[in-house]
Amino acid sequence: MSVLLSIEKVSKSFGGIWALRDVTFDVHEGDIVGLVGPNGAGKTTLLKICMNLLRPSHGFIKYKGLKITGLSPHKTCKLGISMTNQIPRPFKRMNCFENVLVGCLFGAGLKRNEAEREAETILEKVFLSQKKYTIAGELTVFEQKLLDLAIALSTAPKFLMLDEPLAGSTEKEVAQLVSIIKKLRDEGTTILWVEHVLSEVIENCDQMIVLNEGKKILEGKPQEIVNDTRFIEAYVGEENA
Amino acid sequence: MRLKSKSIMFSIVFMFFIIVIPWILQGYPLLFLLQLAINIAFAQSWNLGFSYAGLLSLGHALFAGISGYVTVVICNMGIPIYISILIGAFTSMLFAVVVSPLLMRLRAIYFAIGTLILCNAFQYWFMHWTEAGRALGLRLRMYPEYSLSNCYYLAWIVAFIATVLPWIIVKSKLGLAALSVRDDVDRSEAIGVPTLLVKTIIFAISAFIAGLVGGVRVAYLLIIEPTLAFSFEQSLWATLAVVLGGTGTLIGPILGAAVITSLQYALMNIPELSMLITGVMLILIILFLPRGLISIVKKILQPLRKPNTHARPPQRDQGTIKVLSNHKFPFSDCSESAVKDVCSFEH
Amino acid sequence: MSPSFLLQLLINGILLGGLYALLGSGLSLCFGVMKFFNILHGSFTLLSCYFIYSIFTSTGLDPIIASVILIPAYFFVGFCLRRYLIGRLATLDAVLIVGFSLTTVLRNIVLLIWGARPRGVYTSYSMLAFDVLGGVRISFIYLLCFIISLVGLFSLHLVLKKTFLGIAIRAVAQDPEMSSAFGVNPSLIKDLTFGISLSFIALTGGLMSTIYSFDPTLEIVFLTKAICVVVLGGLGSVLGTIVGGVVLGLAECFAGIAGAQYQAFVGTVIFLIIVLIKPKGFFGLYVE
Amino acid sequence: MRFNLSGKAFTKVQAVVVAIIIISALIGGVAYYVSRSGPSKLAPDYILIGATVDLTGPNAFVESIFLYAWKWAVEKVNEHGGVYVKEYGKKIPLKLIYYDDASDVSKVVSNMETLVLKDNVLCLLGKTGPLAATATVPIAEKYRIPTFGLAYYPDETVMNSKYYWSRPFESYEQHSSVIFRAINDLGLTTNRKVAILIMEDPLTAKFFNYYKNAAEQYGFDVVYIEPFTILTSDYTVMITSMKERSADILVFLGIAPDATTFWRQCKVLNYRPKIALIVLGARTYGWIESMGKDGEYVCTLDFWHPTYPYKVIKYGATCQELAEDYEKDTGEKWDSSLGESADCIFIFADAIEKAGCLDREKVNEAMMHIEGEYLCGYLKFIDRHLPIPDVLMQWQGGEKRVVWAPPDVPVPVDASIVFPLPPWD
Repeated sequence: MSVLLSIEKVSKSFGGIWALRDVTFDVHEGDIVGLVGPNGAGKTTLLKICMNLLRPSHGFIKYKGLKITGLSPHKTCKLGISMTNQIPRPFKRMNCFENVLVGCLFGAGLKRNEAEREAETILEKVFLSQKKYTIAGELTVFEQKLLDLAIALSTAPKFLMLDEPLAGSTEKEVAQLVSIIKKLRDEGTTILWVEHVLSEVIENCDQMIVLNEGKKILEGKPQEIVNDTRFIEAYVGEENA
Repeated sequence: MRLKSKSIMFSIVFMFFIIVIPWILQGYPLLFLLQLAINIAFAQSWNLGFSYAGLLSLGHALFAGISGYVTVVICNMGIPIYISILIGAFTSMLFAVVVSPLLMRLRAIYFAIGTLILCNAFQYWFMHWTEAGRALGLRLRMYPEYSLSNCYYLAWIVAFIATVLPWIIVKSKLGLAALSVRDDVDRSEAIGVPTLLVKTIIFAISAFIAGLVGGVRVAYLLIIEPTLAFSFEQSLWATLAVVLGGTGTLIGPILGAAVITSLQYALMNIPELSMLITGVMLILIILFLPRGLISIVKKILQPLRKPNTHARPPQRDQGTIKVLSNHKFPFSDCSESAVKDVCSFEH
Repeated sequence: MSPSFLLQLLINGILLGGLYALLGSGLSLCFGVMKFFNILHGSFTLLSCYFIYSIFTSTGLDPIIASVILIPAYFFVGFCLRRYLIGRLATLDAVLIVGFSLTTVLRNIVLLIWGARPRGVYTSYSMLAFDVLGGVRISFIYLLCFIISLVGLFSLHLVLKKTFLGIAIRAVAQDPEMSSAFGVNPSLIKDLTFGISLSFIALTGGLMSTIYSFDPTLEIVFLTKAICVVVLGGLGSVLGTIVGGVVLGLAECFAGIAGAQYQAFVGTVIFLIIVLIKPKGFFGLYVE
Repeated sequence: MRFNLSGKAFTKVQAVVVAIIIISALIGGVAYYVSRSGPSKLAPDYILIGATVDLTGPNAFVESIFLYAWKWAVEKVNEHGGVYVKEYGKKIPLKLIYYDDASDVSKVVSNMETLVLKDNVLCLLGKTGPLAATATVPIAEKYRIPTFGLAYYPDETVMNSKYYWSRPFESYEQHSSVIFRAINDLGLTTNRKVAILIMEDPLTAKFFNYYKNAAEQYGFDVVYIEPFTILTSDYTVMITSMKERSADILVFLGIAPDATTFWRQCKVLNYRPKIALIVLGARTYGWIESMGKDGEYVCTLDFWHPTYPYKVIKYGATCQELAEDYEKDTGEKWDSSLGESADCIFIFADAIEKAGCLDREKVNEAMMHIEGEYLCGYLKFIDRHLPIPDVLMQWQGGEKRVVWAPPDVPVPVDASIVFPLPPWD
């Protein structure tokens, strides 16, 4: 499979503290790549850099062989890159349908009536059709999470970054989310999945990357990594995966 | 659907009255309505920027002022007043586009302070600009169409434009994008909305309407001078009208402007206390009616409306002010939104 | 342009800057901790001037002592104002509008009580001046105000850095939600901060009343000067406020060389440049 | 338009309370309007005089004094039954209607239009400040209503307006020479160096010329002349320059906060002119209050003093009485704008009586032929202008005293001029 996105020696410092140091890896088309690591490992920072919401101190990102670092986020989005947020960030004073419609119109660049149809499809995909006209701020936290995912999907992404989608969800909700993610993979979306809860990632991803203190410490098939001592070290006292 | 047709009917009846009034009444009532129209239009202009793109501008008078000066200069060259006002408004719009790249870097309260200071700087500049008449400003020639009823019609046309233009925008793709920008700039940027462009366009349209207001005001006052043109209080009265009426709606600013204008006229006869009473009343209204006067209207209209879930989405804004007396978190921070706005400040 | 003349300007600028720094400190604190643009700043400063005036004319109490007495009262007023009025408003625009309405109310109260006549406080030392080296002269009252300002600002700095309250204030400034998790009540801390901010206003008003003659229109001047200082120095930093104040003071004094008519404007110009180029000022927030 | 119905942030009681407040305000306004409109054609109860006053804005101090004097004068006229109007064959009392404008031009205009359109006043009392003059002239012209402006503004369109009487009392052109004439009367040949500081204001350029011309005309030498902005905080550069050029006579034109800061810095920098004229800034008793003994011996330019011997015999008004009443009613010291403000009403009353009817055009015509003794002196319109006596006043012993008056003016000079000023402390 061809390389869709490659991260080339990306470093990022915040006022002298290195959040990321020389991180390099590739994401292959059609894969689900799991990105794991303890708190403060720099996972979210990396996603923001991929989205061009942050500018790396060194290094760059290549997408389909082209350097995209330095583009504005909305142009990045139009290339087919999209992300969800750890804390859901829907547009709180708009209703669900409008929330998704914005992305369909601008991110995916659809015509008005096409966009409306697409928005409905997406809402259905994330089980929010019933809440079409509910104001986003009035949804439950989990519904907001779903909506956040829907917004990310509305831009018709080829490469989707999920920032801890499962954090704080009940088992039933986890199952619901995982089913959506699987469906997306089947549709051919490449996914970079940042997660704290390891079990689901290990079960579902094709490739796994471990970050610790801003550095990539491991890369490989999930089963190999789980047994690696360095991985266990990084997670000691953190998680009993 | 029924309510929609009702409000259209209501609007038509309202417009009919507005057109007919000068044939029946003369003098003072016209003066009041003229002032009302100007206030409505200015409030709508500010509302467009604030409620639909989150631009809390405290220097909105700047655009009315610039347009006012341009209108005077153009009209004094012998060009009809109507064209002068349009040229003035377009100049304001252009100016808004020019300053946008600088101002749009600032967010929330920083944007507010930035606009405020820009407006102040212009006031100072015009105070010392000899060609602009320094502190004395410029006088408009007595143009042939000048009469109270003509000014009245002009003001209402502008008020009409100021109400319809946001209405059209909100229904459009641009409006949707602007709303998303208002709610979360970074997120909307991340899903493909060119936020800078959207903000600039909304700001420019808002400036255009403010420009029309400035033009009409000078057409009626016949004079423009720096303290009037770039007055901080003017900007704040617009804010006041919108917040009082209810943000994010089209009726809100109209209600707010109506209340403020009536207050001004009703309290005219106790000049020593008028401002004091106005101030106290405004505080009370905001405390007890945090969603603005629009919530009273809604309350009154409630029995008229049948629940229908299949219609279009409800009015998208709930009004923004909440009293947090029964907030669910005991330690909660009361100006969370403000904190977030500031914390997400851009370099 | 002799060296002593330049030195004179320098000294005047720095002394003036101390006063400006004190004027800005209250606003800076408000902004840094509460992210709250206190539009009432000017009104309260002016009100303080008037209170000092009344105390001085009725009892003959020294204005600076009077302003120290006024501090607890202002603290209490600020605490209550934040707790029962401003703290109850959720959004920026509501706070702004209530602030504006209160400004109007306060201005009219001043007009009703004291009228519109310019007032002033004359003390035995308000016109004292003495020579220092090379023919440079220093005004006693400016020097006194400068020292009091520095003492005030330094104690604010100490409170913020050393005491539990200060740490709590900084924590709230940084992250209100997180601080509540550590047992700090952000709402209470903000009420206290507003009280402290108003205490500084009381002190500023006291010093201002001995230097300027004042009338009800001066509130907007106080407010714009304070905004200038705060934005020059960076919102919410004590050191920044001092730097902002001194820069403004020096700029105003030295602008006189170019022409007296530029003096009042130079602050706005610097301000505009700073806002547009480096919107966080010379120094950032407490958090940084 | 759709209405969202999720409003639940307020209770019915609150809604009702607010609704009642608003509705009562609206009804009150309308009711007032209805009750006021439609003045009867036959012998009105009052002759209405309208005024727009700044009670809450930057000019509140000056204009509240105007207002007091107007009210006082109206009362004086009404004590004598009012103004005799020939048309109705009886005396009709005056009534003053005034609105607050906070010096906001749009409010000035709307107040004036309201006064004309709603209250149907016979004549208008204008505003202070040149700006207000330019805003009021179009209204005076449009409604052909006699308007007595209190703004001194020597502009063609303002001066030549048929209906707007622009501050007829004062002429800074004429008064700017007072200080120089007073010094010349001392018979000195030295001390000819003049420094002039004038605040930035629409009239700055004109004032520059007046003072410069006056100085040159009376044989003085202007060594330093500089404009400054209102609320300048540091005058070191200016004071140092004046010191270097050893200016003997200082003319400072600025508002009170500026004047106090300036004078204080003069002391700090040890600059003591031989004589100082502080226009505007040192006018009020606030000057002595904030400057104490250091404010002594500063000269001011005023045009009225309670010791003036003039009176309006017809209505039994004297200068002494006006000042005393003012001090009694407000608890403030007298102010020199009382005299001319009260005169506005007396002049209007006389013009109405001369016209013999309540017709704006005729009253305006009659204004032209006003002549007689008023509180400010013996006044007569010459070229739309009422010259009043020039006097020079100086602060002495905490009081403002007349120290110089032209020989032909019967104003009592009750103190001699202190010249040169004693050194600081």
